[in-house]
Amino acid sequence: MYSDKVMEHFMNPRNVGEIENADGVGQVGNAKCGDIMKMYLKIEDETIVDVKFKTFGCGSAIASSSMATEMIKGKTISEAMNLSNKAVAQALDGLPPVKMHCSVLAEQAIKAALYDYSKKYNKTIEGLEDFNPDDDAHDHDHAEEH
Amino acid sequence: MIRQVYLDNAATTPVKKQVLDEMLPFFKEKYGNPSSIYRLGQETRNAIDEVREKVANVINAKPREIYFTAGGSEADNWAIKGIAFANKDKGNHIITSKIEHHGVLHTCEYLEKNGFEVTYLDVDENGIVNMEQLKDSITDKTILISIMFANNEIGTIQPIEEIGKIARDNKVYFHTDAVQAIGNINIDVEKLNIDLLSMSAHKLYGPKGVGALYIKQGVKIHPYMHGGAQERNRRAGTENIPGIIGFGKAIELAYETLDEHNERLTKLRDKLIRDIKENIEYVRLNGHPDKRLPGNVNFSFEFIEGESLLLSLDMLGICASSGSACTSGSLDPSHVLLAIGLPHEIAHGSLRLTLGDFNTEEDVDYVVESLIKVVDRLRQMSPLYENVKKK
Amino acid sequence: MIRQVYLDNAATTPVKKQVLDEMLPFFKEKYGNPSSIYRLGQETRNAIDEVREKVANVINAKPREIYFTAGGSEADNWAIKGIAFANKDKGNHIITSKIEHHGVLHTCEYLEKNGFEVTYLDVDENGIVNMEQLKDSITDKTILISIMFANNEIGTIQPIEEIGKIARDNKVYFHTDAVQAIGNINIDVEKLNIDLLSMSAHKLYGPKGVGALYIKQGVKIHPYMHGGAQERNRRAGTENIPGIIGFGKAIELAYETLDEHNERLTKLRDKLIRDIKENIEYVRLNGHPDKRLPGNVNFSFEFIEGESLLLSLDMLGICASSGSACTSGSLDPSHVLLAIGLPHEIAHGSLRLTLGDFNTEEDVDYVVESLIKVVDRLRQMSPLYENVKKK
Ligand SMILES: Cc1ncc(COP(=O)(O)O)c(C=O)c1O
Ligand SMILES: Cc1ncc(COP(=O)(O)O)c(C=O)c1O
Ligand code: FES
Ligand code: FES
Repeated sequence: MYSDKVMEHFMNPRNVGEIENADGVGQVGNAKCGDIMKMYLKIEDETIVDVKFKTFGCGSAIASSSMATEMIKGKTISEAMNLSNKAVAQALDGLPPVKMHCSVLAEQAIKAALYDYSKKYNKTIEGLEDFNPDDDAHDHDHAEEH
Repeated sequence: MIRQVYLDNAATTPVKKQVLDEMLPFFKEKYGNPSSIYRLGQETRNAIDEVREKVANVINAKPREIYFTAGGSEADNWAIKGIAFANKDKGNHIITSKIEHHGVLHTCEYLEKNGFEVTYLDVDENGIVNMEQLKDSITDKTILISIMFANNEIGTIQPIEEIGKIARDNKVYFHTDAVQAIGNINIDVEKLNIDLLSMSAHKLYGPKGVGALYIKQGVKIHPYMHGGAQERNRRAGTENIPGIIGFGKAIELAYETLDEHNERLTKLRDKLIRDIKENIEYVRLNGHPDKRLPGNVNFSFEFIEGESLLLSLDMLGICASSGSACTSGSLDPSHVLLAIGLPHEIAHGSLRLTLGDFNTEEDVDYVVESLIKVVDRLRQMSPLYENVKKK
Repeated sequence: MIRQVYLDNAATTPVKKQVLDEMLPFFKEKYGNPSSIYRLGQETRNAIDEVREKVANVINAKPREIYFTAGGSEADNWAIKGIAFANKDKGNHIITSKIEHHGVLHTCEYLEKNGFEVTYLDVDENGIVNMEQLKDSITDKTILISIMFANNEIGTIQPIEEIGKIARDNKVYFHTDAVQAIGNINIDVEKLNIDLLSMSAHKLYGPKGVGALYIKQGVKIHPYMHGGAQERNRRAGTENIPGIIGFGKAIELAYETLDEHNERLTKLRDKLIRDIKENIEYVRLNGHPDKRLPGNVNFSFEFIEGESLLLSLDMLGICASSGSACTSGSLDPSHVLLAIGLPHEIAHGSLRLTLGDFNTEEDVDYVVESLIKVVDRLRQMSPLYENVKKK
């Protein structure tokens, strides 16, 4: 069902944990739906110098969190803003169609953490003008017809 | 190689050697079509009629009341649609429960779209159907009560005799999905007043793709498969001979060793339950404490999600199942766990471990040991657990 | 021991060794439920999806258009009821032929009792469906044409491409029961414009109790079995894994060796036809002289009755089948033989001999030799023959 890459990130997730006094924290998802993703960012000079996550969710949610954190670590804010869920899924050698939303969650968690950062430090981040951290990003994608 | 521990015997079981051995001659040598009059055909006809007798004896029915099907789902579909369409002049109301297998539930939903009304009975926190609600739901339009014998997820065994009595007193047909019960429980359809009963071979060490529906003589029901005259004109299609033979051997073995099987599994089950409770905190046993299938264990592990639990166990060679919807990418977790009142987030973190005849005490020890590690690792990753620790 | 000659390959076939060998690991070792996420389950899921691809390739369909069933009868029932109930808002008229298998005919009769109208097309003396009548029967209420690819009794092959074209031109769904055709004929569902096609494994040296329905993408059809999410939510029930694997191997073998198989059987068939005609008088070949399945021989022997013919042949080790109703204790002989215009008394005396991959030229010689004796003996006993001789 899952690629070796997904399983590898699931079994050995990178960047698990919390950051004390993080510059930005974002949480998306809903325990009711079985998935919550929480991201912590440490930002210096517009650059993400550290990132950690905690995830309650399925294998692909955990693997997506792990991969997404790896992909933005050391990158600038605008580079992180450009990370799409498709890029995360691709970096994992693909996700099953019904699991694509787990990668959406990862993209949304990063945006939520950046949004928190922008509020905390009173900065504007291009692309977050219309961002609503309370939006339910959770549109489970049924690729199969019923 | 890592240890392999199969703990998903409620999903399906391996075929036992004695069962396969019995099936083998029917593929290449005894392949005659039972509808043929030559000896090669009569031979297979006699062979399946012997199985019919065996199955009938096990549940105290008559051989002519046993109809072979392609499995439990077909038996459920046939029983419910067959009764509904054949008795719609009498009424259009069906009563079932919220914790039925999808084979029953989705069939009832289909009927709802086609002019029938269905009452889905509540269950209590242990999964026992509400008897008062059952009695109150019966109207003069009620034609069928369909309540499963034992639940596939939480193992709860229903008060079937009581339900049978209510059905009889109200002159309503009573169907029970006994797919999980057969091979674990002594069943007497006469005593329990059962009119229709679904079985499946692959849950009791028989082959996949074969099962049976018991239909009490005199019950008014439509055929489900139209065509040839097989199964007394009620279920067309060339018979799955090797499958039926395997089913026969499997059910025979199961009932020859029933007491032994139940004693062994109950002991393993209770050890597994005890060891999990003693070694892992924030857990909840789902299902009835003792009115429960001998091999069924179902726990919720708070703060973690079922699929990641399953995947982690799989990496350690353990096969299990969960009530999480994440395994299928849908939103709602198991309807059974919701019906017994679990909140969504707890239902998502549930794990079903079902023991079978091939499991040992060492398997149980290995699973508990593995669970301790896996649950801890996943909780360390969980933002929900973080909050608990902080309190 | 007497020679054993199996000449009822249209009724069912033995499972080939290579087929059984492929199935065996799936009983005791690879027994995982394909709906499970652990590797033991994913392994069987992949295995059946490979078969899905094989079957799709053979008929030039997409893998997602292949749905496994419990055999040909289920495929026929599903196709016809599924289309009927899903499209009843569009119309309630179905067109089929008088020579369909009972899996189609009895399903249509069931629908007639439930608000549908069915036209049963005539066939000519060779069993070919009347094309003019087909065109004339189509109304704006017609939702389905169901015409079999090749007939099981007389072997006649229908002009499927022409029928497909008529269906397409009139925007009516086209189902074909290809249970007898699969393994004998190259089929391209795209080219032939087929929307639904029924198959069964046990007619091509695969196991009994498994088959498939091809459903073209976009066709509006109800599921037949409600329950679990198997087969893309359209056919519930734990998959018959070993059966599906066997079906896959059988269809693969059949199409790898199709030309060889057809050449061999056609030669044997034509020899059998010639030898019977040359050695026995008052006989009539039923079915089309050349648009005919490679293994099918169907003769009427005047003045005698089918069952006594079969029993006599059985005593000589020969398995065959007849169009006589006496085998089933009913009064009317085969509906197919009546439809091609045979008088009742001739239809009663008909014999079907269907050759398969295990038959040899010696088998044919033995059968002809035996038939000469048996037919003569029965005619000597027949009051009808007496009259003829007197003339
Ligand atoms: C309670 C119950 N009913 C019905 C079924 C369906 O049986 P089958 O898979 O043989 O169609 C199952 C198992 O899948 C079951 O556990
Ligand atoms: C033309 C035809 N259709 C359907 C069937 C039914 O197939 P099954 O026996 O697999 O249900 C048969 C054979 O019995 C057949 O010959
Ligand atoms: S977290 Fe629910 S499907 Fe991924
Ligand atoms: S002669 Fe006996 S059934 Fe026809």
